[in-house]
Amino acid sequence: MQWLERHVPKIVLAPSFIAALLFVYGFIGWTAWVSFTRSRLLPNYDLVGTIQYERLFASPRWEVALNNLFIFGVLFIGISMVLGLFLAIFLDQKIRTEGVLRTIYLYPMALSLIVTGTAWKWMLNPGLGLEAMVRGWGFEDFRFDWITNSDMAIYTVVIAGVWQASGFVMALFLAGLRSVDGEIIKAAQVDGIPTHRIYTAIIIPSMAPIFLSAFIVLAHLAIKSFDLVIALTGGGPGYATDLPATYMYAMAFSRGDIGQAAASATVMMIIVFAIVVPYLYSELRAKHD
Amino acid sequence: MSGILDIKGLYKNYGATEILKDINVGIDKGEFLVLVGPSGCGKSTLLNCIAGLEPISGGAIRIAGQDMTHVSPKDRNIAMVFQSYALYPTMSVAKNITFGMQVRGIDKATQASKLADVARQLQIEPLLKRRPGQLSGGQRQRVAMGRALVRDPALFLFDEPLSNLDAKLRVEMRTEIKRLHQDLGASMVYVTHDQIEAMTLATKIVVMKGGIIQQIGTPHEIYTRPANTFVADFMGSPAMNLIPARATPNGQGSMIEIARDGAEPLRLIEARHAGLEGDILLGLRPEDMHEAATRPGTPLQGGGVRVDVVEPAGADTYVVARLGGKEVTSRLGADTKARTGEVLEFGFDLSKASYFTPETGERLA
Amino acid sequence: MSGILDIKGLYKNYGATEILKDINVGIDKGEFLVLVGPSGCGKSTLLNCIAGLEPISGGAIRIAGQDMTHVSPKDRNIAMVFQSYALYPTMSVAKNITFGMQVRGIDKATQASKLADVARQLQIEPLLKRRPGQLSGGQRQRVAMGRALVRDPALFLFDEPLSNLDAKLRVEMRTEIKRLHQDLGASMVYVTHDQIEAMTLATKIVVMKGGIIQQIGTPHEIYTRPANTFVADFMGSPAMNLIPARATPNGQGSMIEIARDGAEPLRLIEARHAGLEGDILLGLRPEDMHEAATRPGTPLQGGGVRVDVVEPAGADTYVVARLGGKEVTSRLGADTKARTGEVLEFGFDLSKASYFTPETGERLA
Amino acid sequence: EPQAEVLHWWTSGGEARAVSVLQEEFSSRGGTWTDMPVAGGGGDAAMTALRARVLSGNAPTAVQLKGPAIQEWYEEGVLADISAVAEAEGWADILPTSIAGHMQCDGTWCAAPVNVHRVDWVWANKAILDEHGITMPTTWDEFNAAAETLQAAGVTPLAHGGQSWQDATIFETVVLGLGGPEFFRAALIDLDMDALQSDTMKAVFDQMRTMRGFVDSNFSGRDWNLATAMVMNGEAAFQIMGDWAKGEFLAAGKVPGEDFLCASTPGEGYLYNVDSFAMFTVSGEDNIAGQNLLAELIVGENFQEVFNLNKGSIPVRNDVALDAFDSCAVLSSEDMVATSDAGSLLPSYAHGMALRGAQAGAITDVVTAHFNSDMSSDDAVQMLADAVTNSM
Amino acid sequence: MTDATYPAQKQSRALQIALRWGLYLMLSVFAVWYLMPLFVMLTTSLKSLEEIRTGSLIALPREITFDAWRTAWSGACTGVKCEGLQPYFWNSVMLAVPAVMISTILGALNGYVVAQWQFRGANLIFALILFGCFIPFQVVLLPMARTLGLLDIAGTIPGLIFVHVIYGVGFTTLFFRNYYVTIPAELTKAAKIDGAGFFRIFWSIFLPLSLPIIVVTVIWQFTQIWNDFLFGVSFSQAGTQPITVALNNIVNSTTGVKEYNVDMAAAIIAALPTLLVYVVAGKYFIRGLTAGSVKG
Ligand SMILES: Nc1ncnc2c1ncn2[C@@H]1O[C@H](COP(=O)(O)OP(=O)(O)OP(=O)(O)O)[C@@H](O)[C@H]1O
Ligand SMILES: Nc1ncnc2c1ncn2[C@@H]1O[C@H](COP(=O)(O)OP(=O)(O)OP(=O)(O)O)[C@@H](O)[C@H]1O
Ligand SMILES: [Mg+2]
Ligand SMILES: [Mg+2]
Repeated sequence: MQWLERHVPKIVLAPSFIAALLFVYGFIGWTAWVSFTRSRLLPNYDLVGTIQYERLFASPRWEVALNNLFIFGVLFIGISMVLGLFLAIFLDQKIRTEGVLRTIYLYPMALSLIVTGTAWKWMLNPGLGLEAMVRGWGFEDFRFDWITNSDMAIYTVVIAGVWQASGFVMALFLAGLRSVDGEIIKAAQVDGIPTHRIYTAIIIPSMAPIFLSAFIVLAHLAIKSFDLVIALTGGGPGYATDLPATYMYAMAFSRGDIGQAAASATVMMIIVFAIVVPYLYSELRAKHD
Repeated sequence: MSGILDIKGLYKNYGATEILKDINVGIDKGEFLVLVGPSGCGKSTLLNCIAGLEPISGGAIRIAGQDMTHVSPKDRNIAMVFQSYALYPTMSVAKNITFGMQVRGIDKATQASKLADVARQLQIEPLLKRRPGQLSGGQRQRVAMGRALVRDPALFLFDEPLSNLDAKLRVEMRTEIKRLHQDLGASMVYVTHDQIEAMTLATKIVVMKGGIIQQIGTPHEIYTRPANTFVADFMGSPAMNLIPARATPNGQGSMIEIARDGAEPLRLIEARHAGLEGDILLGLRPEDMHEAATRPGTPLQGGGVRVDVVEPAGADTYVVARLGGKEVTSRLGADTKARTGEVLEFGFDLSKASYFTPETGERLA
Repeated sequence: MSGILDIKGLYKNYGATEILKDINVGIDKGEFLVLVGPSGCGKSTLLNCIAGLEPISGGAIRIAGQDMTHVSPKDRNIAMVFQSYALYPTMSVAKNITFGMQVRGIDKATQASKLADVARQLQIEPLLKRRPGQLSGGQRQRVAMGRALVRDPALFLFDEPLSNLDAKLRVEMRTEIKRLHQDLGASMVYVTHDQIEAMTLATKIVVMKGGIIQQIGTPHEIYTRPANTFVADFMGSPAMNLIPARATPNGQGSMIEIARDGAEPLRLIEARHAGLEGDILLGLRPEDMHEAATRPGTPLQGGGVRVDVVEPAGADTYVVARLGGKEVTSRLGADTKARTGEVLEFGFDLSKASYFTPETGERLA
Repeated sequence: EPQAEVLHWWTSGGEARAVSVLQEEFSSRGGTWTDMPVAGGGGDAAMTALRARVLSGNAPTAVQLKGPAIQEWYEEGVLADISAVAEAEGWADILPTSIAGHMQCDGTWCAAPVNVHRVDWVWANKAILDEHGITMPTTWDEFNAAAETLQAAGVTPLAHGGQSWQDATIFETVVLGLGGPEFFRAALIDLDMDALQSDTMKAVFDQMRTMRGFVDSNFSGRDWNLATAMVMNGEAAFQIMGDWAKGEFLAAGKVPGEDFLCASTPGEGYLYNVDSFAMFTVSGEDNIAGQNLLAELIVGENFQEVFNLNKGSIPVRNDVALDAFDSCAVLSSEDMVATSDAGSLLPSYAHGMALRGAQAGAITDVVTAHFNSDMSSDDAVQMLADAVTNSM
Repeated sequence: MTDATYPAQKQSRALQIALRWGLYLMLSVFAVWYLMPLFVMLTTSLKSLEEIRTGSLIALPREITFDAWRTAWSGACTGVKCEGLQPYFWNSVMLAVPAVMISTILGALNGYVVAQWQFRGANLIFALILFGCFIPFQVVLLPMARTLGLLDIAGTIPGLIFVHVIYGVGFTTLFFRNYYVTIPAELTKAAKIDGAGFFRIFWSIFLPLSLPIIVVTVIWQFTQIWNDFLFGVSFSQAGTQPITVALNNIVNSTTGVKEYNVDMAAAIIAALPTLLVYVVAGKYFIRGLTAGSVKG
């Protein structure tokens, strides 16, 4: 009984931990293994060395995908965080219509991208959407044709991505804001701290854990953004907006080249590891002193 | 109209409950107002209203001559110590204290020197790098004090700032606050439940009960001439004895008759007041009931009463006896001869007595 | 070995800092142990260790005869009031108080009656439906008390449970706690910074400093025979005067010589102790320095000293003068004749004096 | 009693109605049809689901599969043998040989063909052509000339959607048109390195660059049907797209030959996209019976006719009467017979008939990258060779 | 003498009002931005196919028709059946509700352990679980298919629930842990003294404090699961396909005729339950749940 009681926390955590070991780390290991094989339509397990990685890094399309991941990742995470935070702070100002606005900011999450992508595609299309509309108002020189421009198209993906995810980040921050002790805010007010400083210096630092949540969610979305690209640009023009996730999917499922997909997945995991682990380390470390 | 703070007809409700009712009080520059009253009487709420942290339901608040009723807290130029400390959890102690200065753009050197000063005063120098979570209760309270003390506002608001400190530190802090008040001529509103703090610090005391001000006066006035039995009972520890008695006019003064257990009533002469008649409450502080033997020279009127309880407490001994059908406490010296069950000859100092009507508790004389 | 609580060689570190060092203390059933010490000395930490809320770094804790060092808090059969209240924010006051009983499966009727009892004692009946966020500081503290008082544990742990209450309520609560202690024979460990609380409640006082126990003893021992200058200084308010003096053997006793400003040294005879010699500190409580005129009969040794400050405080007046190069405070009656700048004839009651070495502060006699 | 769970990606409108014909027929023969439609990405999503199903040991009975993918799955050892049905029905006789080849794995029959889509179509708005005095081009030079005329007149010559498969569709028609059937076979079926790096291939990329100039500036990411709508609405003159585009015209009430014109893309040859069903190894008599029945019905005359009328494609069987079909379909059918005899009936690479996924994808990557940038034809050819090598 | 920034109240009052207006303006601008695609979708869904083909895509409908909505709900073909989204709706509900509940509860418990019952290695375990959030789903598809086959829940709703719980728990744990670390440890201490055990403390003290984060978690999980396509399409079979697969079947046919109005209506219909969750759950974004709990 005593023993059981002392170990309840561990027992509670155990299933998730074991599941993670099996279904995350086990599968990562599996993927790593497959990346050293010649698997095509279905996985096979005969090792052939690093040939898949050689192919991967010889592929110009993968290079584009990686570059895009960095552009997209940085902008998407950065903008969504900032926007989400600001919206949360704004909504926290005893706004009368909070419920409505919150739902409006959140709803993009609810819509399946396979269709919203179409709507965005139209809006971003210079001939149909915003450009045409603004020109229609008489601004003949207005140009907004990023989606047709190989160099700029990735930024339209950022726009749609931010549109979809920032609302959720807002909700996350809003929950965080609501957990901050009101007395402390009062103390700061009396201390003569202007509202913006109260947020930057007192509330936001105490929400550091919530930032971690937001970051992980956004990073996850950035890395796994698949629907977004497929629906909005289909990876185009050309493969200018390809991301590792779309690359991997294409390799694994439309091209029957599972070994190649596994190699790209492994590289992706390594990148994620390199970015997330230091952050996690510092974040979880700080809680201890 | 008062100089620094002027509260007119202030009301405050939480929902349907009235917490503060028709509060009118003001202080001049350099005054030290102490708010006292039973737990839950609205002291913190009043401070919050002054600070602008709670919207008020009626009335007006002027600070330094300007109407502040609708001004946001940060523009009221006040410093406040919260009963619940409200430290910034993510900042170090030093940062907690200097943050306000930093925001105000005070230069680094001044910040550092003020911080050093305050840390010394509050004896928290070794703690400056810690987070609030790593402090003891008293240490947190001192940091909260520090945050206010580095400021130089029009008005300080202190909500029980010393309640978690040990006696020694408390005395020292009290002295610091007093010094602050005197040297800088700072104006203060101070909530405390410590009588000594109230008495030694205040230039003006406000006694509240249930959101209503009972009496405003100097510590001496409040202590010696309480406006009603509530104030009499509340201020002073142990409380003023309120002894049921009968008064009859008697020449220039009145004769006060007090029932005694198992003996005939005690008869005392009140020489100062002539008008007393009928049932009254005689208010007498424990220290105004002496052991007749120890003070033979003084103009005390004596009487023997059987002692029920003798409670030694360091320098004093509290002796409880029954008078007028009630327990009456007297504060005697540590070397008192009083013994439980024996009759002790008391000396009553009626020159310090107060008189109240039993019905409303209002002061008669 | 003690009955209810027995702490042996307890150590507690936070990281590299030692907070508690070699704590050895125990209490028997029905004892009332009061922990005192300066802010940050480790009182709350010790309570937390006893409760099992903080892992200890060394030593052992036995409760009611059983080794509890590694037992979880809920199985230690203790009740605790936290300095920081730690109320459950989403529960009503009533629920806060009954939660523990409910968890322990006590039947509804008992719960209700206990709740009613406690609410009456603590005067929080009208608040039972409120949330903690809607309470004043003192009310919260009482709810925190209530949570402990409904329990019937082997040991109560109280961490400054009355610090936010006004004097009157405080006295009443003190009485309740005392009653609880006496009627139920409950065992208690109680942290307070209130001297009177410590003195009136304790059967045993532990004085701590910097995580080390300085003295364990009855209130009377602690007050009259402090083990070192720290305890002497710490207990009693105002503190014991520690007057630098020179002692020379003198027949059956010692002669104590104290420097005076602008007059020749004061010479007093300590009749009880013969062995005193050289530089010493004479410890004398303010109440043991009398105004010679008021106590002509007692065996006081007199001497005139010029008065520096006269500070009236209700029943008492504190008079500060310089002796042995230090400020010395005496507690005189409200009707003292002392006037600033004038010389007052003091009477010193050496029968109550303590003596310490100036170097280590240890008690000599 | 026969049972079949059928995984396919014919989900909407005409397609679904078409396949429901099969379902009805299947039911009327006492079978139980369990529908498992998964649309998206030209069958990518369905393939994903299929893989998961196969790996979890729960393969569907029949799966819409086509081209070399059939052989690939066969190599994984998961396809069933339906030779018994094929032989009983005499498929070898009624199917064009090149198409029959796709249905056979190591000499046994493992899939049943459903229809033939022709990919190399040019669709045109008749009114526009008439207005500018243009006839359907028969060579790419004619096409270019016509396009230039139109462009000068302010009409977008080519309606196109900038999605990689659409780019690839144009590309293969150009390869066929400029290089001829032999070249097409060498380059896009046999992946002959010389062919891929030949001057002809450079010319193909040059033509692609030219075509890029005929497209309006908003083409990127446009759905094929919106491009079709441009032709329909007179915003553009031509579209190169498989015969499913006809469905859009017909759905809008347009009449072939009157409102719009259809013609094969310049050059000889015929690029086909044959849909088919492969049968997966399943257990249970009911399922096997279902497989056989399904195979029989799919190639059966009735289904071939009704289905293809709905779908806009033409029957795989050469013995179905085409009376009910429109003029474009008739043209398609005639061409099929002719090219089949001439040996220029070729599988479409853009629609996964010619190559395995990895190679087809590698080529498409280069084609779409070239089309959407200002890459030179020399570079494109080099890249093409590299990509194909890398995909092996 | 007094602090540097001394106020000019009259002006500050006017400023306050101006700021307030600015705030509302800003919020509205963002609202418009967020609503734009919805506007396009709504208007399109109310147009006839004819109008879409011939008119501008981004314009108000000339004539409003609800046909597309009707078709999307009960008439659109998603294969041989033309019953719209309706039949798939319940699959999704039966899948999403338990999956959200299980993963939320697990996440809450895990977060509670990691934040308030630290044991050695707890943070490491947390980090390991967390890292699972990043595994690309495409990667897990094939091995998971095999696993489901072995567990004999391939193609079933429980199988789908299982998958969603496994890959959702990383997030739910993350959310709860990061919310719970901000709750003062004194509460746990007090409850331990009161005799409450692990689960009791969780149930009575922490859950009631968790409303906002439960909302966030439910929103996230419900959205993720409801909108999931990849798992839905891979691990279902005929009869257990969720609504996204149906939506995809309506929208994503390659060579069929595109009915944008039906597509858009279908997308909005498919999103309705999620929207409902947002509206209902949103009420529990309550401020100051910890008010009055501890001082300091
Ligand atoms: N988490 C922590 N990390 C490091 N030091 C700590 C931590 N918690 C407390 N301390 C330190 O331990 C010492 C003892 O703290 P404790 O709370 O026991 O003091 P206390 O005697 O109760 O004081 P007070 O009367 O002010 O409440 C203090 O100096 C405090 O700063
Ligand atoms: N949010 C609230 N809702 C309802 N009543 C409240 C609220 N906050 C405080 N109160 C009530 O208002 C009264 C005054 O509270 P206040 O905090 O001002 O008391 P106080 O005088 O500071 O008491 P203490 O000495 O105990 O701190 C109390 O009775 C309290 O219960
Ligand atoms: Mg208060
Ligand atoms: Mg403490």
